[in-house]
Order: sequence, then structure tokens, then C-alpha cells
Amino acid sequence: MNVLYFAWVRTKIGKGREDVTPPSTVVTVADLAAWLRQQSPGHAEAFGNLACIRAAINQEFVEPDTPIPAGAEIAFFPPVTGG
Amino acid sequence: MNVLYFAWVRTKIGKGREDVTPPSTVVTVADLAAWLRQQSPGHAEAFGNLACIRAAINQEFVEPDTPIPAGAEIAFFPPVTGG
Amino acid sequence: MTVRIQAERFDTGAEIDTLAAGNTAIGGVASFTGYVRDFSTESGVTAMTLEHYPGMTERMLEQIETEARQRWQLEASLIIHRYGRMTVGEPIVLVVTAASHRQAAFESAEFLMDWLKTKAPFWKCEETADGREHWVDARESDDLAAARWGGLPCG
Amino acid sequence: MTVRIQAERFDTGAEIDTLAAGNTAIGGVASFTGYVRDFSTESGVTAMTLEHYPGMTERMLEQIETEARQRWQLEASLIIHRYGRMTVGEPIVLVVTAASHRQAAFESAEFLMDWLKTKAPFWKCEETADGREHWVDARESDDLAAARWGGLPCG
Repeated sequence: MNVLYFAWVRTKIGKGREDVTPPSTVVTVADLAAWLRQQSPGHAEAFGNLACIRAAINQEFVEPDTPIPAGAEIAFFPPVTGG
Repeated sequence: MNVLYFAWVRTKIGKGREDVTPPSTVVTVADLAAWLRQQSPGHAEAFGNLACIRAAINQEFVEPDTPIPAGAEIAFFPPVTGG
Repeated sequence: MTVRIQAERFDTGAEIDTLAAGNTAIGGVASFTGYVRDFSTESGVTAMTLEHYPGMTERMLEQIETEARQRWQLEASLIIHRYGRMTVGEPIVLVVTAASHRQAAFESAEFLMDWLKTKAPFWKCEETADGREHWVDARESDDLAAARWGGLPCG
Repeated sequence: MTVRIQAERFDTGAEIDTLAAGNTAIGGVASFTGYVRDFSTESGVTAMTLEHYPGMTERMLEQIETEARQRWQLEASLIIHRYGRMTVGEPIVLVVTAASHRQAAFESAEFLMDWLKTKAPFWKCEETADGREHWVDARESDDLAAARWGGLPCG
């Protein structure tokens, strides 16, 4: 599963992209965030407060309870601050 | 009394400015318009429908019932169509 | 804070650049440029002449710019309005507003344009391809004010 | 109807001129340019870097431009958003809309900017004069959506 990180999610984890293989109990975006949080101290810090995390599947914003389809591109990032 | 005309008020009267000496019974802007209407066929046409006439005294829009101060610059014109 | 009434064409881009240059408190610049539209398929209009009331125009535009600066926190503003003869595609009017915050820039630009359309002493005379001219009617909104005088259609 | 995501600076004036040129159905062009503001007296910020999500950015901007064209009758529109490092006074974002009628141009430009601010995947990292960097917090409005996840302050 291909996961992308942006802004301080990226800098806390220390990389912008990684390939992960979560267990089959990880079904939704929220499941994946909770699982990633356990992967390293950097992940733990990035996913420490899920209120601050937004997600996209295949480049569309999604809610935490969205199931992850097979072969999807998942991205985690802070609320946007553009313009 | 110095009176200015713009747009089709000007073209109907045939001049953009004239110096007039109305009788002392002419007190308000509406009085002046009614008196000017009698001065020529062109004036009669220009002031034929007072619903279509706007006025300014000393370069500020005024209502028909505004009294004309001494030495004022009066202007008559159609509703504006700028921008 | 500038108001210009001129016969000459203006360059929207150059005016915006000049207004924004050097003031780093500016977070956003909003602009509106009005053009002579091509109505020729409907009406045969190919050009128009804008008449104005010299002196009163400057006075009214400065008044409304002052009003805008009281309502919104503006870093800079510019109004240019042309008079004289213009052909299809030429720019007629430009409003530019600069502020720290985007909403102030947008709202004040829209306010200035609304006001220009209804209060600035300009009158449009359109020319058709066959050489005829006619004065453009005022918009419906103006007919409310007209009700005070009486009730006949204008001509 | 154009969307551009680029690191290079852009020229607001040239972009507006290009958009309006040659289409005589255009009656009005509205624009908004956002700049890097000088916060240095408050915070010491001298520059910033905008990170974005390549691919998703283009996709989202094209979606919202399509939405704007469905809501308003537009003759032309342009969105330019920069990414990368920018110093105080540099332009960040440009929205230009052209329509027959002024209200459509104004409203659609404001709609596009509102949307860009809340939905386009960009993140600002500010630099202070002492060389430190920090990520800018999202605006309050975003906290409504955040309520679905839980309720702690972000950091």
C-alpha cells in the first residue's frame, strides 16, 4: 500500500512516501492512521492527534471512516493552508 | 443663473450651457425645470417627462424639491448610464 | 488613493503592478476592468461615446473612494474612468483595491463598481454600423428614484 | 479555462491582458492576486515555502473551475498557484474571471479564491530571520471539519 505524507506529517515521519503492508484488520482510513502511529516514534508524533490529520484516497479528500480500496494511493497531511 | 445640460437633455435643447433669469416665483429645482420647459420647443422636448430628468446643484445630486441657492451651478441630465 | 478621469486608454496590468509595488503590507489586490462589449449581433452597435460632467465626476469619485476607505481597511485604491469615443473591446473603467485581507479587497472593489454604475455622472451614446446614434437607457434600478417625479417611460 | 501550478513568478497584468484579448463578448474581467505579506514586525517572517500535493492539486483546481463554470456564465477563467520558496512581496496566487456581466466575474473570482483557501492541497512553511521554520496553522473554519476526528489542539 502506497502512502504519501505532506507538510509536518512528512517532516515528523522523516519521509514523503512509503510502501506499507498493514494487517487485514486495517479497513478504513482511521484504521490505517491508528496502525501507522505504532510504526516508529516519528509516526507516533505525526499521528499523535488525529484531529489535526486530513486524508485523501486517489487524490480526493476522504473522511476517516472511508474504506481503503485495493491499490489505492493514500495521503495524510495537515489541514490545508494555501492561497 | 448658470444652467448646464448633459446627454440627451443637451442634444434636445441644442446647447450644453446657458445663462437664464427665471422669475422670483422659481424657488426649487422642480420650479426651474417647469419654467425652462416653456422657453423653446427644444426645452419643451427635453423637459417633457420630468420622470426622466435628474439634477445637481453645485455638482451634488439633488431632489426636485431642493431650493436653489444664490449663485448656484444647476445641471439637468438623464439618469446616469456609466461604468 | 487615486482617481483618474481620462480620454486615453489605460493598461490594467501596468496599473495593478504600480499599485501593489513596494507595499509589503498588501496581502491581496482585487481588480475589475469593464470593456465595451460587442452587441453588434443584437443591435449593430460598433462604438460608443461616454459623456460626463467634468468637475462633478471627479468630486463624486473622490467621495465614494473616501467612503470605501472608511468602510474597509485599504492599503491602496485606484479608479480610472474614461470618457469620449470607444470601440468594441476597449477598456472603459478600472477599479483596483489593495488590502491586507482578501475580503476587504474584493468587497471594496465590488462596492466601488456598484457605485460607479449608479452614481457617477456618465452617459453612454451608442453608434450603430449605419452611423446612427442613440442614448442608452438607465437601468431598472434607477426607476425607483424616478418614481418621485412621476411615472411615464423615458425617451 | 486554464489552471497552472508553477514554481515561477507570474505577471498579473500580462495574464489579465492575455485572458481578455480578442473576445469581444467580455464585458468585465475580475482578478485577485495574493501576495506574501510582511509579518516581520509581528513575527520575524521573511520568506515561506509552499508545499503541495502534485497531481491532486491540478485535479482539485480543475474540479473547482468546472464548478464555477456551471454556476456562472463565464467567457474565460484562469487560476495560477505557485509552490516553492517565496519572499515577502512576491505574488502567490492569481484568479482571473471574464464574463459578459460584472456580477458573474466578481462572484466567481471570490468563489474560486474561497475554495482555493480551504480545499486546495497547499501547506505554508514560514521562515523567520533567525533561520527557523514553522508550519502555519489552519484557519478556524477548518476546525469544524476537525471535530469529526476528536478535539485536541493541533501542533
